[in-house]
Amino acid sequence: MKRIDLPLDKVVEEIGKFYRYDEHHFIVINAVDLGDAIEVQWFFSNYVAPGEVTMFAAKADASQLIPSITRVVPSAWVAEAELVDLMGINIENAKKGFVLEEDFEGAPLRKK
Amino acid sequence: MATYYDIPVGAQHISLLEPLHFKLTTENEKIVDVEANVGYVHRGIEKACTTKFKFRQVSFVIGRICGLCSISHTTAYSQVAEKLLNLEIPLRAKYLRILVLELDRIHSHMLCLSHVAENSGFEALFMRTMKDREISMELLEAVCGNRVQYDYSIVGGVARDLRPEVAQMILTRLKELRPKIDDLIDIFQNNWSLSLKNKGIGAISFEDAMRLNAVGPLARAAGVPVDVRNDTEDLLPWKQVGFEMVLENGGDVHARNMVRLRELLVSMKIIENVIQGLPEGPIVAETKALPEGEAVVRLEAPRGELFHYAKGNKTQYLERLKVKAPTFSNIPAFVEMFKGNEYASAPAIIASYDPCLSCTAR
Amino acid sequence: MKAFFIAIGNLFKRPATIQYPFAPTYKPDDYRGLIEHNPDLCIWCRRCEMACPPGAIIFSQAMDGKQTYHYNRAVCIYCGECVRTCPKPGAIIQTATPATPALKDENINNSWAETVKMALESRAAYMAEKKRQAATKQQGGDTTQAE
Amino acid sequence: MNTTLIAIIFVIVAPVLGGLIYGIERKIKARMQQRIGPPILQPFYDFFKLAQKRTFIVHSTHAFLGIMHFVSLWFALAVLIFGGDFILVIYLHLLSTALLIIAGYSTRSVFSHLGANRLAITALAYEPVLILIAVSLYMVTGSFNISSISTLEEPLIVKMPLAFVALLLVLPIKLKKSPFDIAEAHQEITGGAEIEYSGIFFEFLYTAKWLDYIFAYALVYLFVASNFFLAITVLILTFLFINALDNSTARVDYKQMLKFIFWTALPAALLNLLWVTL
Amino acid sequence: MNWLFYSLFLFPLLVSGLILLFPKRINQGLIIATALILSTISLYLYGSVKEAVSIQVPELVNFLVAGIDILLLLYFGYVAIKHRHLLVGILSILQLAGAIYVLTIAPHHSTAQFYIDRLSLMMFLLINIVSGVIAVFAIRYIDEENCSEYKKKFFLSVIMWFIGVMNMIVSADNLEYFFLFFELTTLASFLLIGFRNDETSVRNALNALWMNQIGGLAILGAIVYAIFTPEYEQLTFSGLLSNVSNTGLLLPFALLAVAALIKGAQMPFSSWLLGAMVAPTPVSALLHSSTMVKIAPFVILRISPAIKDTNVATVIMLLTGFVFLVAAISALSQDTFKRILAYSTISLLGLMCMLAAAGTETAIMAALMLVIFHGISKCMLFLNAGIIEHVYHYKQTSQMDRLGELGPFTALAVAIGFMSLLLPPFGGFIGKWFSIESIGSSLPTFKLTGALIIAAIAIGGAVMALLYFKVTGVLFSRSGEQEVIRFEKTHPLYQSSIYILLFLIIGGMLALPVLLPSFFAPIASTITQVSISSVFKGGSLYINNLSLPIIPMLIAFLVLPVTIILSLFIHFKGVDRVKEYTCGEKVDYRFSSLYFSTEKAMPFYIVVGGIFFVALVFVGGML
Amino acid sequence: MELKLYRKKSPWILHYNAGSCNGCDIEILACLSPKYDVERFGMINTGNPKQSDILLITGPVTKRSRERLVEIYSQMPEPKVVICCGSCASTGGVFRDMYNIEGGVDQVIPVDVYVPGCACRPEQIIDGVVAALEILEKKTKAIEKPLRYANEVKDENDQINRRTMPGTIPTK
Ligand code: SF4
Ligand code: SF4
Ligand code: SF4
Ligand code: SF4
Ligand code: SF4
Ligand code: SF4
Ligand code: SF4
Ligand code: SF4
Repeated sequence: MKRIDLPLDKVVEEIGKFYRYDEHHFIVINAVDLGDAIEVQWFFSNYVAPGEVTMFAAKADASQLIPSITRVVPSAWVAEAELVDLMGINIENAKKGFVLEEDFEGAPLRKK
Repeated sequence: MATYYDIPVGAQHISLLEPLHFKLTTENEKIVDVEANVGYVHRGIEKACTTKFKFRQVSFVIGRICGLCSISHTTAYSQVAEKLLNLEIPLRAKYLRILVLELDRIHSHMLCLSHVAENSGFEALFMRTMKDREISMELLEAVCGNRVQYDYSIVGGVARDLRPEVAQMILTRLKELRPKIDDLIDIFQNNWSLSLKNKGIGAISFEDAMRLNAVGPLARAAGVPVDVRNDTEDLLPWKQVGFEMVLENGGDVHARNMVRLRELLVSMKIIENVIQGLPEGPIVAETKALPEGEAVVRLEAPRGELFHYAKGNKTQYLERLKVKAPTFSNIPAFVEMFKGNEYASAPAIIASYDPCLSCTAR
Repeated sequence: MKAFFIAIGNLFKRPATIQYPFAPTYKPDDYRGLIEHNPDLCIWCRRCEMACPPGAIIFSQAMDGKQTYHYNRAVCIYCGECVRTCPKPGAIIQTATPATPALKDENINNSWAETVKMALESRAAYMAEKKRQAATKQQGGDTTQAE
Repeated sequence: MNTTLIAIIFVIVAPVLGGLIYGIERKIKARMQQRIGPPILQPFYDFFKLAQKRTFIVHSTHAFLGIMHFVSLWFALAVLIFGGDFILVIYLHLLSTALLIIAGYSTRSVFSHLGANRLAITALAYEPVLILIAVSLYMVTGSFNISSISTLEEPLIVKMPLAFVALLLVLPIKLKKSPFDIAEAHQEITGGAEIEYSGIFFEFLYTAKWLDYIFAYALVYLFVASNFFLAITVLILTFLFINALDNSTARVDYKQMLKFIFWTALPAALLNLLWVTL
Repeated sequence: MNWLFYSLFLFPLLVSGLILLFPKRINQGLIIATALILSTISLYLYGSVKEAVSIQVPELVNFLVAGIDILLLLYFGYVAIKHRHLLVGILSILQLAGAIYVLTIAPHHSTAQFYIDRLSLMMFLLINIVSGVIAVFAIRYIDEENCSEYKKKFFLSVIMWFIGVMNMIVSADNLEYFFLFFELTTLASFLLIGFRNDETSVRNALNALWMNQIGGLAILGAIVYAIFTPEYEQLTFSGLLSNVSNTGLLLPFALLAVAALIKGAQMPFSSWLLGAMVAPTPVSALLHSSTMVKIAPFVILRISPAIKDTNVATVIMLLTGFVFLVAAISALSQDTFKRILAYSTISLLGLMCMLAAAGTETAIMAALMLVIFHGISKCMLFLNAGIIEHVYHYKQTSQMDRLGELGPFTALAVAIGFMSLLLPPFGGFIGKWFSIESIGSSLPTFKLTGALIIAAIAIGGAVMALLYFKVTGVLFSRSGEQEVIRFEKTHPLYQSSIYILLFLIIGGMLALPVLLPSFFAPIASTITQVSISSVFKGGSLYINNLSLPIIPMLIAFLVLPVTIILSLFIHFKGVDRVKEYTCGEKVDYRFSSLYFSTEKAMPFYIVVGGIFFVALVFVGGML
Repeated sequence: MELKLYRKKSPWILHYNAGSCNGCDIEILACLSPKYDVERFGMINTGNPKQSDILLITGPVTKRSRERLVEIYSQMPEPKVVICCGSCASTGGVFRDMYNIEGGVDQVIPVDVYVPGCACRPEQIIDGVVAALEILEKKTKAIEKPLRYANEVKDENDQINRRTMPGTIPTK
């Protein structure tokens, strides 16, 4: 697994530069609650070099608006919608209610 | 003068095994819009795996994400945990994992095929496929001690060894299965009404499958060569046991059926190779270490790429476990697939795509 | 239309149905069925309880320290982990018998919650009792020492 | 007088007979799928069970129309058995379907509506074929009366083989059998127009299905009426044909069905009509 | 006696003039009175006139007719200039030239100009009673319309005047007169369609104008041909008919049929009738039910003895059979309520013309039945459409799914109306049934045509039934139920007109066993000149050698309307109500009615229809 | 009345997945397959609550499923029996007290038969159905109320950690 750390505002740009749909396969977006911040991780695998997984990671505040990569990776909306629910973070254009009821309080995967 | 019907499919609908809800907007039974709602199966397993269960227990819980490819989940989890523990498992365990994974693929594919048949309105074929599938169920039961939840992979290896008489039984029963599968291939390919219902239905192009990052049989039916078994040699020796990728083009229900059917043959071959080349040795590797760091694992579940991410912090409890299901990746492609098809084909499309919610929503 | 003739042909074949429940079905000898506990062999280490993912095993403790094993077949997921972790072979085994259905009267869900509560309380009570005893003993010790 | 008595008895026992056919059919179907299947009397068990369910309806209009569906179907069957005017029989049958269709529409249930839509479409598919067969019958016997068949020396099937083929092709539609069971289509619309019925009210639809069996096989019988042994053989063969077809095909969608019927059964019936005319 | 006929012709014209002068309050009474008077006269006439009557009008009238003719055609020319419509212009000029030519060369025998037989009397009944109801309805309807007082009066006046013209056209014998009346109806349709005077209205009005002008030209052609054929002495229908047997010349009939079929909006010329939808609803009611379009079956019925068993009849049957089928399918594809009605009119007109062209006794009877019952039912449907539009503000069927709860009476009336058109046991259905049995029974004569037509009727009939379900289904959809259904109250004029029509429909159905032998059979026998034996025996009606189990049929099918109506009122007690099954979800789902899209097939229909029309003229000329 | 006998002979089933892992669902499906063929007992999978007698539920009832479950249950006409298939439907099983589940079907609707097993074998399901048929025969048309959780923990502070106290339902 290759890890690339990025500042949050660079994410879309970098992924845009990196992602070719005939070369890379978008896997999923993940987030980890580190306690003081949330680390958002974008995973890609590679058709050309099989077995290689690239992870873009960026730290974000819980309240911060996280840019959506749906513009460059059209299939990413599902992953984003899920994260919004489970992690309780804000992602551009992603709506709540994908897996949890809309009136669910809090975010289950957060530490507090 | 649009006259639209909004047809609800799910949460409870006979053509669905799982609770998911589609709102299909149709015009003269032609689907023009789809709205999918999937969160019915969300139980909160990811959270529980980091707070309630110790990392060794997790392999049993994670299997309960899904009954259909519980083995894929437990294997993927075990692998990721082993990575965190820096543990190399014995080769025999690897082979046994492949054995169960492939047996499971057979049962899963056949279930899916029978479901497609049923949802296309072909009850007899459903029955037939289900009948033939029982062979794989019996084999799995013999190997793992349970028909559905195998709990076979555990952190460090596999839970039980393969008894020689079971190995023999597998070989004989598979021989029995092969002609049945050939028959099924014939029916799926040549039946007039089934091809009316399946050919050209729910098609997705190569381009779209690529663009929307489809995985699994769905992608392979559209000609996209994605199969994790092809990519990862480090964790399980796929190539050694004779894995071949199956590709079709057309991307429709029929192509997906064909991919599945031909993969059955490949799986059977793999199983035979595994049993013949099964190395001797222990089946578990013991360690006292605690998980640390982060790791990812990809594994080809019957429905496509399964992805586990885990992060450990040197305690009994993991810091984070993320499971990405094949269906999850396929949802964008799926929504596209419906449009322009008859409502009558919708159940067959759903079945052929095999929405796996239990691990999509977890 | 091969399927057509297959359908007709099937009329003359024996059905594939097994006659369950009137006839037994195939089940491997090492089927993962009900968990059985053998109090004679058990060393009451409670490892099985700790290992059990859903918490289908719990031990209650009487005031004399004697533990009782409780098990709920409808909570158990038949994973066999308890057997694997048990340090004493044979103390807990997995039989090949599948569980029988439970009826409403058995109140299998809610009664288990009560059992668990009872067990935990009894253990807490025992612990408290032991602590108290220890304390009194200590106290006693103290007093003796003081004496 | 004697024949009338027989006809009356036959009409009265028709549902029972239909239930039996249905039972046998379920058994045969199970055997074709290599299962044991339910007991032959299963439909009657279902019948008695349904009678004791708590009654639920969506609204009275809907429930009432369901009952009338059964009644009018029985009536249509009676006219058929008594040898009435064929066109009358066809329209009476359409009428009973119409009641079910309106019942289907009368609820605000999507599946019920879809089922009613599809019922209407299936009616569109088989109705013209039956009418053409009726007209051919007229050409052969000189009367639209079904009873006139008895005056024929040789069975009708000799005169109208193509019409018989057309009938065989539309029978699966009427009996809601694969590949044309679109009106019921469990996996799509979970039973269609009958979905909102339950308990005793569903009973009427359930038994109406039995009547449909008698109706369909009576139509087949018309073609072979004059020769008893031929009749039995053809009926059994038809039964087997329909069931084997049911068990070897997937359900097509309604457009494919219409296309298929309009390009096969309808021309066949038309050709037969021309053949008996010219 | 003749003065009664004159009063039928002229009284409406007089009233139409008076309406313009009188204030609104008086008009209301006037129209109701006129409607009553006209209906009474037509009823009386039907009862008393047994033999055909020929009326010769004073010479002076001939000149009057010629004068009006020219003026009218000049007016069309003016319209063309005003709206810059080239086609109308050209056709006007052609017509004018033709008309003048005819007037100059036509031999003027002193023949009867009017000929009134049972057919005309029947048409009188239809026109006066049904149109009377429409006129009464229109009083209220136009009152709710948003336009000037004068226009409202004008509207009512045109309706009355139209009734007068219709009365004349069905009794015209002289072809020149027929031509004039034909053109006058064209004018009436032009004025009424263009009534709202907005862009679409004007466009559709012009459209109607030029199409009908082609019909006028066809009549002129027929006249000219007849003039140049020495065998035809008289330019009258009766003259043509009595001479056809020894000449075998069919072109004039083919041309007349063309004119008729255009008025009957058969396929390539269907758009004018559809365009008529823009006018206030009573206009549609008028055009579709009792007047205008009924000219088509009327003319074909008139000429049917001449064309019977000829190729002309074959072509007409094929054409109309085709139209019956495709118009029914097109109706299914519509969502606008009035368009559904319009297409079903076209379709049923096709059926009527087909039966008229077939010309066998039973077929003619079927055609007559359809003419009458279609008139009544369609009228009621259109009036209901008007009510739905004005009171409930719905235009699309798919929106009407609450109508059953808001206006149960209207919904019921629509349901019955449709049923009476398409389904047993109403006249419309019996007509269709008759048609199958009659064509079927004369298959040996019609052979291939017959078989094709039977197929067309069979499929078309099923499609029509589908149409019925489509509409009724929406009307019947309801979610809950009230203990008692209360009918809504609409304006008394609305209600009374609907009640009258409902009475006619149901009465007609119940009286069918009487009407068939004693009303339709004599009329049919006057047309075919063959005496029709119709006897009742054991519940079956034997017409010549065709037996129809009419009584069992009626009794059997009474179940349907009774059931459907009853189903609305029935209330099961002691039974629990439950929600509809929606897969466990609790959301409301949209649904409406089904339709097939035939947009793409429309050009094909038009082309095929056009080919048939050309073939019709061609075949007529061949012989 | 002897008619009650026939209830036993014609149980029509409805299957609902209330958030299970599919394991038990596919076993239910297997019951319909030729090998087990429950149609022998007259069972039909109707897919329509209004015509069903037996409700087969799998899964621990997730929050989102709950409403739907109650809805289809209430659309089934009495007499009806509810069978929950699998450990997780019976008690929540391994999912007991995860945050998004209700902890067993009987917390939501009344349950008559619990079929343990993870996954329950088709044989166990058949046993369960056989047991259910006995109950079905005795049932009346009375409407039943669900068991609410007997000793539900009311107070947030009362909640003992799951690791020390398995089987507690967290407060809602
Ligand atoms: S696959 Fe068939 S039997 Fe299973 S739930 Fe669907 S429709 Fe029912
Ligand atoms: S869709 Fe696929 S995973 Fe879901 S229930 Fe059906 S077979 Fe199982
Ligand atoms: S991919 Fe489907 S079958 Fe596999 S674990 Fe996930 S839900 Fe189950
Ligand atoms: S850790 Fe093991 S030995 Fe120690 S008290 Fe706990 S169970 Fe007993
Ligand atoms: S088998 Fe698994 S679930 Fe059952 S008691 Fe043992 S550890 Fe617990
Ligand atoms: S782990 Fe074994 S020895 Fe220890 S308490 Fe459990 S059964 Fe007894
Ligand atoms: S739809 Fe198919 S599966 Fe369902 S009842 Fe009808 S025939 Fe059987
Ligand atoms: S009991 Fe086990 S196998 Fe069955 S649904 Fe629940 S978790 Fe899955």
